[in-house]
Amino acid sequence: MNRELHSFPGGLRITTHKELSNDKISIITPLPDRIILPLQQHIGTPAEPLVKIGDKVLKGQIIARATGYVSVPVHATTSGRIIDIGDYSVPDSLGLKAPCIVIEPDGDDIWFDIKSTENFESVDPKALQNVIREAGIVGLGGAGFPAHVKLKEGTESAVDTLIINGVECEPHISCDDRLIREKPAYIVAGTRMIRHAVQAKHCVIALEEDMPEAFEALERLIDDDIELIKLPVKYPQGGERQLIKALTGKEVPSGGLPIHIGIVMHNVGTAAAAYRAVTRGEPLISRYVTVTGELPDPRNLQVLIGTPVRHCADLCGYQEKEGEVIILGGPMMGMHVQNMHIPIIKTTNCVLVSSTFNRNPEMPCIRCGECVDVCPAELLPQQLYWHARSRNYERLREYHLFDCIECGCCAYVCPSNIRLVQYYRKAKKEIAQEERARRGADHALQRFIARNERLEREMQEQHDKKDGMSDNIEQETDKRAYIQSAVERTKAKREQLKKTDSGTDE
Amino acid sequence: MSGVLIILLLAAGIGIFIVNNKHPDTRDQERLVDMIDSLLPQTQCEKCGYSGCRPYAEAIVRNQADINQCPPGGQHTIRQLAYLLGRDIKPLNPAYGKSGPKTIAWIDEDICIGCIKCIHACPVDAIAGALQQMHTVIAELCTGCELCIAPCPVDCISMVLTNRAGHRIKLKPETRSAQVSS
Amino acid sequence: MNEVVQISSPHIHLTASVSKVMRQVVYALIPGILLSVWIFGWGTLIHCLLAVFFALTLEAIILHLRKRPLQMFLYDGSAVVTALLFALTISPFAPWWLNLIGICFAIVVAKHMYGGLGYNMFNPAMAGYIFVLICFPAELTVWPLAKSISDVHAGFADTFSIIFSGQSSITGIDGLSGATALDYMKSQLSGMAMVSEIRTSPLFGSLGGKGSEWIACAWIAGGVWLLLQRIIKWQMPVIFIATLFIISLLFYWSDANIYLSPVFNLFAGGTMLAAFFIVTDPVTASTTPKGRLIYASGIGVITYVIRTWGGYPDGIAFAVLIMNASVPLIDNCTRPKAFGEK
Amino acid sequence: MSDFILIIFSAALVNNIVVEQIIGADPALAFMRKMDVATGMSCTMIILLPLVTVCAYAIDTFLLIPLGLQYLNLLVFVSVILLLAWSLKLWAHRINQKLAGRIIIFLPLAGINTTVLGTLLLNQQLAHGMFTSLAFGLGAALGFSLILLMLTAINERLEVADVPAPFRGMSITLITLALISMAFLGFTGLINVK
Repeated sequence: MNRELHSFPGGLRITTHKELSNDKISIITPLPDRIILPLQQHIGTPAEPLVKIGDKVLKGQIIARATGYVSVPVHATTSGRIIDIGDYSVPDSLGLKAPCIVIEPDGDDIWFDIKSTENFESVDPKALQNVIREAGIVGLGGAGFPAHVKLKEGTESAVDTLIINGVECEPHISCDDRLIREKPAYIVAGTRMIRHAVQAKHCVIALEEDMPEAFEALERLIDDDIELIKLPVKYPQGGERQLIKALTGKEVPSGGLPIHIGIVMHNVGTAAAAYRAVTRGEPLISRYVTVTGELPDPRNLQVLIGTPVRHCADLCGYQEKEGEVIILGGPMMGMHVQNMHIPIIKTTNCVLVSSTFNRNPEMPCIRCGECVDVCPAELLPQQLYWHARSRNYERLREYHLFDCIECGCCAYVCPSNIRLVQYYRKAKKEIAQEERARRGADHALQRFIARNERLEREMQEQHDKKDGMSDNIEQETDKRAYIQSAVERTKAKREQLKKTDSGTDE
Repeated sequence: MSGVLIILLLAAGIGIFIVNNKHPDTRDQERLVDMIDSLLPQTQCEKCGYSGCRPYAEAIVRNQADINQCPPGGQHTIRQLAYLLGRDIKPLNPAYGKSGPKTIAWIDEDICIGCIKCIHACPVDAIAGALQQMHTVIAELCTGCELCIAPCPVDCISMVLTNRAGHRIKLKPETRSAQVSS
Repeated sequence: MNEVVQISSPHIHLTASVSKVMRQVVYALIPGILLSVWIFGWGTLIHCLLAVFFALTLEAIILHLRKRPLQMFLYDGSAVVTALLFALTISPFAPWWLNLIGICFAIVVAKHMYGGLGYNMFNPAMAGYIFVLICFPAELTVWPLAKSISDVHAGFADTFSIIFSGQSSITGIDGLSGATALDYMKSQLSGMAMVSEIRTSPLFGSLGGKGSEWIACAWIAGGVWLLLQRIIKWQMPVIFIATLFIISLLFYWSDANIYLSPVFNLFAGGTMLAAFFIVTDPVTASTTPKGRLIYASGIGVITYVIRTWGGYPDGIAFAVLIMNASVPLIDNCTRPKAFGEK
Repeated sequence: MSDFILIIFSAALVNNIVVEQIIGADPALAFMRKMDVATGMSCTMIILLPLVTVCAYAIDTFLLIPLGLQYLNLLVFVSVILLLAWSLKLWAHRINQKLAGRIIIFLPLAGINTTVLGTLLLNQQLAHGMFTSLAFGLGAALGFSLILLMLTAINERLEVADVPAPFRGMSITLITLALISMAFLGFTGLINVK
């Protein structure tokens, strides 16, 4: 408990509004009418369906398997029948649709045959990683990076510190707070399990000062092996790089990963899920979600993954009103969603109903430099803004656009109301696109050169074989006749096609 | 007298200067062509009026072509070329075509007669097939140069939009026939 | 700005706005303006009102020509701040057309040709001031004498007629006006007089120019209020003042007879107005932390150089413009290391 | 020594070759499109100008004037610039590989611009000595580089500014140049070096 604390640069002190939801006991959400499970709820390649429409599935059964290394399987979250596999709206900032598996629950909620791993300490760390992967566990903090990848990195190089991140820095969200208060034992056991899986020397659980009850709950359970740290409230302390800086004083190198400085970080939710997966054999099928904002009864819910957002909001007395928006995630980084039929996925931590979103028009930037002072990544948000607007990608890279964590601090303080983060997102997307185009162009160039070489070679060969000329001419006439007849045939066919087309139209 | 001498000396000096400067200059030009070529989209579409991207780059260096003749690259390429060459940014010259979202060629396999004419036309060997067999465009390799459209005797090739991953967006039959007829 | 407003994170926002910032700057200027009126007569107030009127009219015309939303930009208050700063730098007895020309240059050339609020490279008020200073140097050197120096005072009507017709009912305008303290000091110094001799002139008070030293105090008060309101950052005024102080202290120590004392340097001319209201203008200042340091100290150095050896009595406006022009370069060279780049 | 420094300051700031003497304006406007071009050009000028000024001064005083050939000075100066630029181009890489890489491309360009010739002529008019010629050349080069770099950075910022259409591009750059020269007027009377 004598760890020297540091502070990360920039950051904000925002009113947290956590009192809206963090005092009430979480309730288990009743089964919805249908469960929509997107095949991609994580960063990486989407899973591949293993079931057909009409199949019966049981709770916890794998219905889509992982493809590739950076991917996790999807499990049925309740027992029922598959009624559709197709494109549905998913949490996506552009409102796009993505492939999903839809289950109609039968109401029995029967568990699939699951088996637990007793006494994890005797299990090989690698086997433990496999168990965690098969349970479909991803980072529950928000990004949704498959957990086993981080664990594997841990076994491949020496891990000095394992940090369990309980810092819920975003305003309004209290699901981790509630989870710790209600299930501290899961977290402590899960922490020990992950520590075993990565073979870490030190282990820290970090919380913020505004969750004293959670702190006490954990304090009662831990021994000397785990440090429990309370940090002053500051946004965005829950960011991976920021928390590492705050706890260890080390900075993750730009473009690098925490493991490069010997640190692995997991969310408390991930730790709890790992515990359940290992000791009980339960895959990741439910999570804590905060439903808060302008609702009659804001609170935390334990939600089956795939439950529509609307179902959760109804439980808290949500009534549709004009001028309100639904935000998935917190007010700083969450995304605005168009409709409420989208499902809660593994990375959804909060459903926020708000009418006080930023509606004011954008004024020109007055270069006040407030954004520079609050940027936790020590970037120059303003310069990035200018270069993003002039699409000067070279400069954007030079100014480290890709180190931006999109925390929204700059846009929050901007007196001109500029949606800075939106510009950065757009620029990042465009740069990625350009890089892809560049790669394509390089590839095309290679093929063009190869073809030219081939043509030259063929020309040379033809030159050498002047004797077989007469044969060639014959062949050529044959070919021409064939093409001519084929053209005739197609014309006739196309006429026919047109007729049938117009016939069906009528 | 001394004036004449000095002028002669200077003339000799400048003569040597000019003769010696020739070689580095061609090397510099070569490098500039490489730099321009690396900015072009490499579709090899010949829309600029030259037989490929590199010939166009050479023409720019020789000051025979302007920087706004590349429709596939569009405004973005023009901007980059302007930065590189220190010229003004100008709009795309409409005489060479319009720029739009990336499209790729798509062969209507019901109509294709397998004449391999398009295969010969494709600058990047992105069409697979053999004589009297169905042809198909390999979507990942197609640069959208449109060079295969003109040679097709049955007009079975059309340009279609691609999605983010570079795959064809499926169109409904009506729009498809509309595209074919246009 | 031209795109459709889209709902995007973050969804909450601090309640700061450009117009609020500008309003507070105007409030901070008020005590200084009132004190100027008390000491130098009604001229300052007349010029302030005139300048604000001209600035708003021009701003409206140009916004209309550029087809920009009139209301949004007219109420942002930046034109008012520019107008007040300009009016405070020119002589209270300056003719009205000088005011108009200066404001014209400030709003039209220095501000709107560059794209309006937020895009201007140069501080509009300073650009306007330099323009009229270079074109009409004679009109700007005549300042009214402070209340405690001369017995004759121009009333409201007299000042009004001086500004609008150039004539006054009071016989002998010379009895009313004279050179500013800095100007007088400069001309006397070039006449080989000693600083200590010159300081005996009734033009000088204990700190700076008589009368104007109290106005400088009012600027400090306004500036401190702005600092407390977190409208401006402390770094720039402090570094500017410190640079000017240290340089003048060094030269003062080397020869107190020909170099002005640091305190006089700080309280004479527009030093304090510049320190809190002009150097801190965010639009034209550097934005990187290190850049701000270079920017403010650069202004300090150039101000001292021009004041001491240059041909113009006060160099702040020139110094500000020169540093304004260097800001993009400074910003380019002082990019801080990003998180994790060290 | 103090003369040396004063002349550098005078040439760089008070009588800046771009904003006060106009002759440097054209090259400065030509090279301000890109930062790396501008820095390369600045490096080249800082190396080339003092060298050329001294050489031209020497040729002028020790060759042309004794021979009574002042009427040839323009021709000789141009040739001297070209020859120096060329030999520098050939020899630069032997002195410093890294620097040579930067300046080699710009040497021919630096050889044929008005700033260099203008500096030589100004220097001739002021009738400096050998040592002061070096200072003058260095000062002029520094002044040119300062304004060139300033303009380049400003140009980058103006590109994103909401400049009204009629003023976009070169016109706003010229207005900026005018404002800078207005600001530099503040230095008048600072140093009176003859």
